[in-house]
Amino acid sequence: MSSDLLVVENLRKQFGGLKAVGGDDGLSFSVKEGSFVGLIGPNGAGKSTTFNLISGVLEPTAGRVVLAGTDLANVRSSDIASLGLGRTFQTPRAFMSLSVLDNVLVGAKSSGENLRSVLLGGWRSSEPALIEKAKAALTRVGLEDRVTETVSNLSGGELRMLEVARQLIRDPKILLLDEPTAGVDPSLQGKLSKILTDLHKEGRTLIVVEHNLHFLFSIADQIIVLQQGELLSSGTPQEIKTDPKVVAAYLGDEHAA
Amino acid sequence: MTVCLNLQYARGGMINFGTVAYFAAGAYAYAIFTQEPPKGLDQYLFGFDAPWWIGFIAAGVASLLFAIITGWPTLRLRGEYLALTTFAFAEVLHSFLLNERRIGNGSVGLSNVDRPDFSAIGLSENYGFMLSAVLLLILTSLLCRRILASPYGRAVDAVRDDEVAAEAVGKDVHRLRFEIFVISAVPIGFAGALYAMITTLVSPDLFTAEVTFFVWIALVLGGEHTIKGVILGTLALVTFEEVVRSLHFETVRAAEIAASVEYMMTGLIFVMILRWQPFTRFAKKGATP
Amino acid sequence: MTLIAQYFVTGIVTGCFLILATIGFSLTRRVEGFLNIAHAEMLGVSAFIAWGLNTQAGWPFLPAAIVAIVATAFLGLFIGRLVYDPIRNLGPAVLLISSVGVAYVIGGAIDGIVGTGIRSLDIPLATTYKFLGVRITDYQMIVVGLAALTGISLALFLNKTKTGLAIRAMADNPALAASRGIDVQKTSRATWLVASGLAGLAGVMLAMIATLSTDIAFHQILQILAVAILAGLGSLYSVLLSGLIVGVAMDMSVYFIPAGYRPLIAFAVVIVVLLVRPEGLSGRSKS
Amino acid sequence: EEVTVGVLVPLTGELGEFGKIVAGSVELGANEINAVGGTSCGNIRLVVADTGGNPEVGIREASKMIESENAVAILGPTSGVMVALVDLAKRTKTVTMSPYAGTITLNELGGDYVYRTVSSDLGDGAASGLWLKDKGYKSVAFLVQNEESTISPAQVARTTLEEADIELTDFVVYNPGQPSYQAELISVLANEPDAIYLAGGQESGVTVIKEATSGGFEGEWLFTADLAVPEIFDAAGADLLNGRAYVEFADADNSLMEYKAFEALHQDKAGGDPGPFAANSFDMINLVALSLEASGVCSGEGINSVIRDVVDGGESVSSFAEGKAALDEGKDINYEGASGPLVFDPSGTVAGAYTIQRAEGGEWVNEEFYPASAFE
Amino acid sequence: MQLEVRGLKSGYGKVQILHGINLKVPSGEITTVLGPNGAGKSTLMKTIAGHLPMMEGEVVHNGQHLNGIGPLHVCIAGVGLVPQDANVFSDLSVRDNLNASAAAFEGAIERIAEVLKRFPILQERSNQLASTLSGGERQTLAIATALVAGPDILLLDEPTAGLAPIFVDRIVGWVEELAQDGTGIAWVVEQNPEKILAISEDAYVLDAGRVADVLKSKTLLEPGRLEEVLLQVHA
Ligand SMILES: Nc1ncnc2c1ncn2[C@@H]1O[C@H](COP(=O)(O)OP(=O)(O)OP(=O)(O)O)[C@@H](O)[C@H]1O
Ligand SMILES: Nc1ncnc2c1ncn2[C@@H]1O[C@H](COP(=O)(O)OP(=O)(O)OP(=O)(O)O)[C@@H](O)[C@H]1O
Ligand SMILES: [Mg+2]
Ligand SMILES: [Mg+2]
Repeated sequence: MSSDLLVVENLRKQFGGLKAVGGDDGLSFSVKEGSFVGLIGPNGAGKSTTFNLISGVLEPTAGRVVLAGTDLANVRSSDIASLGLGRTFQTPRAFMSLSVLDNVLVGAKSSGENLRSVLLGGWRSSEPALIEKAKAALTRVGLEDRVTETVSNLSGGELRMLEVARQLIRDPKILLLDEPTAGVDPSLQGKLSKILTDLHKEGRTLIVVEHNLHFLFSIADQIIVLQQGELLSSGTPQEIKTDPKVVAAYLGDEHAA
Repeated sequence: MTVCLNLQYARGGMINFGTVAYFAAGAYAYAIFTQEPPKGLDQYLFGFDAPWWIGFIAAGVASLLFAIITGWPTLRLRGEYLALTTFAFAEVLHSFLLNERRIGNGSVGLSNVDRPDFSAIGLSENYGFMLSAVLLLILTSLLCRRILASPYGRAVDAVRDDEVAAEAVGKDVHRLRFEIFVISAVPIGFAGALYAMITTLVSPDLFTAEVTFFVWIALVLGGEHTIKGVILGTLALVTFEEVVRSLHFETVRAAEIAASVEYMMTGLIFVMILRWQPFTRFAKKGATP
Repeated sequence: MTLIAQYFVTGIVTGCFLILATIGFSLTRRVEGFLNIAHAEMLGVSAFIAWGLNTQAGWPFLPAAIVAIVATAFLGLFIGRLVYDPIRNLGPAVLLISSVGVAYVIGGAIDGIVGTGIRSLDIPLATTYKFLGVRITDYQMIVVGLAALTGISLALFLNKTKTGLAIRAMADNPALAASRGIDVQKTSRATWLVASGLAGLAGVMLAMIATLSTDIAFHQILQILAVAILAGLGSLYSVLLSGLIVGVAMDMSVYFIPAGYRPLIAFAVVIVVLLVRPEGLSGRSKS
Repeated sequence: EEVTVGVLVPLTGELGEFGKIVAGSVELGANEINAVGGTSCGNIRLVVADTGGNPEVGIREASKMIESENAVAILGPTSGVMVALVDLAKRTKTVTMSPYAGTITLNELGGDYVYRTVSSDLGDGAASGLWLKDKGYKSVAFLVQNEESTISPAQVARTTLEEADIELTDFVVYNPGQPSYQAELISVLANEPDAIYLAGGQESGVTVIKEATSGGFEGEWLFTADLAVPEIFDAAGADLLNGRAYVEFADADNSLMEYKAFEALHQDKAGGDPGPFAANSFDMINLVALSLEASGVCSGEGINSVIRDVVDGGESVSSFAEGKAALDEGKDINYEGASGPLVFDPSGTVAGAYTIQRAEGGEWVNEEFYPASAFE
Repeated sequence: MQLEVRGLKSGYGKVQILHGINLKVPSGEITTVLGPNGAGKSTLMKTIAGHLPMMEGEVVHNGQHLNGIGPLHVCIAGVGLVPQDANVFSDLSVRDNLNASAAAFEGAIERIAEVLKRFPILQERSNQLASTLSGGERQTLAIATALVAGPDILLLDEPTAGLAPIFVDRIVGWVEELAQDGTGIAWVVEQNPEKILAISEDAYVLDAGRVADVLKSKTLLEPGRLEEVLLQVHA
């Protein structure tokens, strides 16, 4: 039986008086290694904020996050990323002055990133392999035709896929995706769902925030529902679909079936 | 004129965070190290009378140290705030050098700064300095090139574009920014030393915010992104200044009018160049991506 | 003790002058998105117009001041449309350097027209009042009063009027503003008028308290920058606070260390504050 | 045939007013010289450039005058620029001369190729100190602009006062270019000194005078040379100064014949009284012309080799025309300048005389004259 | 009354993206625009709204030509746009966002009140800066700011992206009401296409800057039909 890879304990985040995550008692849940978790909830429920807390972009007001046995308190977000955590953002974030390919390459850990090897030129030998890898990642998300373009030429959906590609090249142990299908067309959604299930099969842990439930319910094996920062429900997709609390707060009537 | 032209040239080659402070730090370090020990009316405390090359190294080290001192606390700042805070540091340094007479002799500055003897290698002074300036420029551009064209440069660009996203893929934003900050200060320090040699004088008056403006202007005139553009911009700026100044006046009244007209012309031409951006276009045309 | 109180009060006055000088600068930064170095020269323009009308044409101070402010406002508008509008999409760095060019042009023009030398307005010497042993002159009180008035009315203007709201919306997202029925051009014009008018006001104050030389206006740009950075670029309400902080810190410092270090203090304060609050006093981050 | 002399002065910026006087005076001298047929090297051609008081610009302009215009001498730099030019002058063997650069740095660096027709700032300081002492003030406050040319004399004056046991209530060094100097004045006013010694530029000076007066200062003033201009009465208001203000500056001995002659010439050709340093400037161009004439070599080197001789030993002459005539006859000459006898010490500096003037009826009138001998 | 686009060509700088688009947005109807990523849907919306210059073609609303009159006048002519991104004033509070957007229009006060009533979340957050809203809250605000102007024609560029199903329902319901009141609506859709297709008349399928197909929306609701159309386009 696999163990808990990510543990969130009594996590709370307040903005001024607003309790965005954790309400009064704090939010707690855990994610097993190799599982595929969907994180859903009404708008403003605190899903993105939870991601930001886990990945170290925001500091929690209280509570803690433990990743693979490491307490992430006071660990910088770049170090958390180095521990094997990958994430995308709800509003896509691209490096605007770089080309599509370079945007993906930034995700890779290149040996040419310390000054010594830059000055000695030692990094050059490993670069071609990385470029191949980056191109493969771009092909996987359907951007193979746009490798050399500057990212400011990409449309909204394309940017989102670019961000996924940047994570793919990093081989993260656990990947957090914030609304990966928003603005992505149905055919690409199919690609995406394939990518995600593949990643899952490779044994990676995934947490996905989505409002596109057709998409999510068909691939996730566990769903966590947040409402106003607190855990409303959790269970398999089937259980969630029929949970009256979830239906009332989130799904609306028509999904109840 | 050639000397000064090339000096500016070298100066313009320093991209990124080029501010007068590191320039001054270099110049002062050079002067202090090569200066004779204080005597008579001098109010400075140090003077090591070292040969010029020690002074030169000291200049690099000094600007490096100053960059470390200023870079460390400003790491948290971004964009304009960072630029303006280094600017603030430059002002502080300026005011400090002006008031603290024990280091650089206050507003008088250190004069009669040592210069290397080029006649030993059979060069006239002007050509000697010109050559050194060009050499420094070439070395610096090569270094910049090498750094910027590597994955390191890619990471630096990424950090500049979006820090949060760069951190999310494991880039140590602090380290990268700090390193690039410090590295880019060193050539500026060297240029400062060179400058001190050429003018044989360092004084707070030489290192005012105007120098920083000058660098910015050169950067923008040439378009910020290519090293080539920067060099072109600087050259254009210097040439332009020289052209405006090359007119000579034989009566006082004419010179007087010219002085104010010159300012206006300079201003007008900036505005016009920026509006139509000829250098950027030229640099882009020639630049290999 | 009174001595310290005196330094404090003088610091407040200095701060209020800085507020007047900076607030228009910050407004331009906020709406037009760049650091307008020529702002300081606009102070000079207004100061010299006031001086010219007052001493050369013999007008009384008040009408001279009003004409100077209005004229400066329109000059600012004119420059804004002529110089900055066409290059707006080239980015803030280009605009900034263009403004240096504009500063040169204005500075050169003032130099050429007015010439070197010292000027001061034909107004009575300041009268000093004493409260609890602390001196303050009537002119200083005017500066403080105007700074307060400007702060309040600008706040009201920006928050309560349609134009004010339009200015803020446009500062934020000009493309969207246009699609929401905001006349971007008109708003931009209003901004230039207001910002330059504020420069004009500060210039008149400058003429009132200082002795004018052609470069005194440009000397102010460093302190304007200090105050603006400290406030958090483009934020307006914090300018009030940051002007006071810089002013008081500078003047109080004279009590403890040699006066020559005053400019150093201004920037030292900036550095210290920024280290604690990287986005300036307003703490608003701009991504 | 012409010989080129560079005039490098501030025409803009704080010292612009003085730069114009200097340049005007040099121009006047050059016209006089050319009117009598010029030097043996030909007529004098002037090239004028503005430094704005900035040493870097100074260096650039000077290099250009020397390299592309073949100037044999550069006249008129202010202190900071002068210091910056020392090395260039010596390297390129070009005589550099200033009529007002009192900076003490030149006391060490000057001499070969570097001269001035004005005495060092230290003399100003000594004269001011002497005056403050003689006037019998019990307490004096110093307000000094943050520049070498104001600080070093102030320090000399301060020493004099300390030796005379006069209370020094404050010694404030301030930065110019501020709208107001209230902060700097607080402690000065609180101490209520008998007099304020104000060594500052015009713009800061006027503001300080007004603010101190409105702040309740009732003592007297001693200013330094920058404020020795008539405009000060307009700008600051004559009633604030009349009977209370004094100014000290290095001055030509205007009882001298030579000065009177210059004054008359100035009245005649330029109109109006000569301003501060006008005589010293007039002397510079004459010295250059006479040296060219005396050495017969049309270069900076030529000037440098004889410049000390033309002011020392030989027939006294007080104009270029006289000197030229004497030289033609093969005599040695001793140029007695409009600003004084002009004898260069080893650092290329002349010993100076100083005047104290008093504000009265909206004018500066003579109060006291300290000849060079007063400081032996 | 309707908006009509004829032979529209446009793009960014010299790069042409749209190669002759014909489109009708009749009043009182919902017209859907679909297509793969990068097909030019947003470009089309931006061009109609006056943010991008037209290279060729014309846009006519109510007999008035909107070519080249700029975004402000397009807005005044009664065509409102909710852009795909950067669609709120992020430094302004929710309330100021609404006020600024309403300033130029009559009857805006009442519409603001109505919007706030429909979406109490905006009322709750009225003093919060728009930049700190959650994704869905921001999207709600964006639609609200376009509506307070009371436009005749509303261009919605993926307005429900990132919205919870329950919010989507509410917005769909609201837009349907608007249509019934006579507003013409062009809706660029990707997520939840079923909900919108169910209430819309025509569906335009865009591909590579061209209209690949115009269909009755209802036909796309047949299972698998939508994927089929889009995949066809992709091939
Ligand atoms: N910086 C901030 N300041 C104040 N409030 C904030 C800030 N960031 C987020 N919030 C508030 O916290 C709440 C949770 O936001 P969050 O972005 O986590 O929601 P979400 O679950 O991701 O919603 P959505 O599905 O709409 O993206 C929201 O109500 C939002 O307004
Ligand atoms: N600013 C720009 N400059 C140049 N090209 C651009 C720009 N914006 C978009 N493009 C290009 O125009 C094409 C159409 O983009 P558009 O944003 O209209 O697509 P879209 O259909 O809205 O896609 P999505 O569903 O992803 O939002 C794309 O190929 C894109 O790369
Ligand atoms: Mg979210
Ligand atoms: Mg789009």
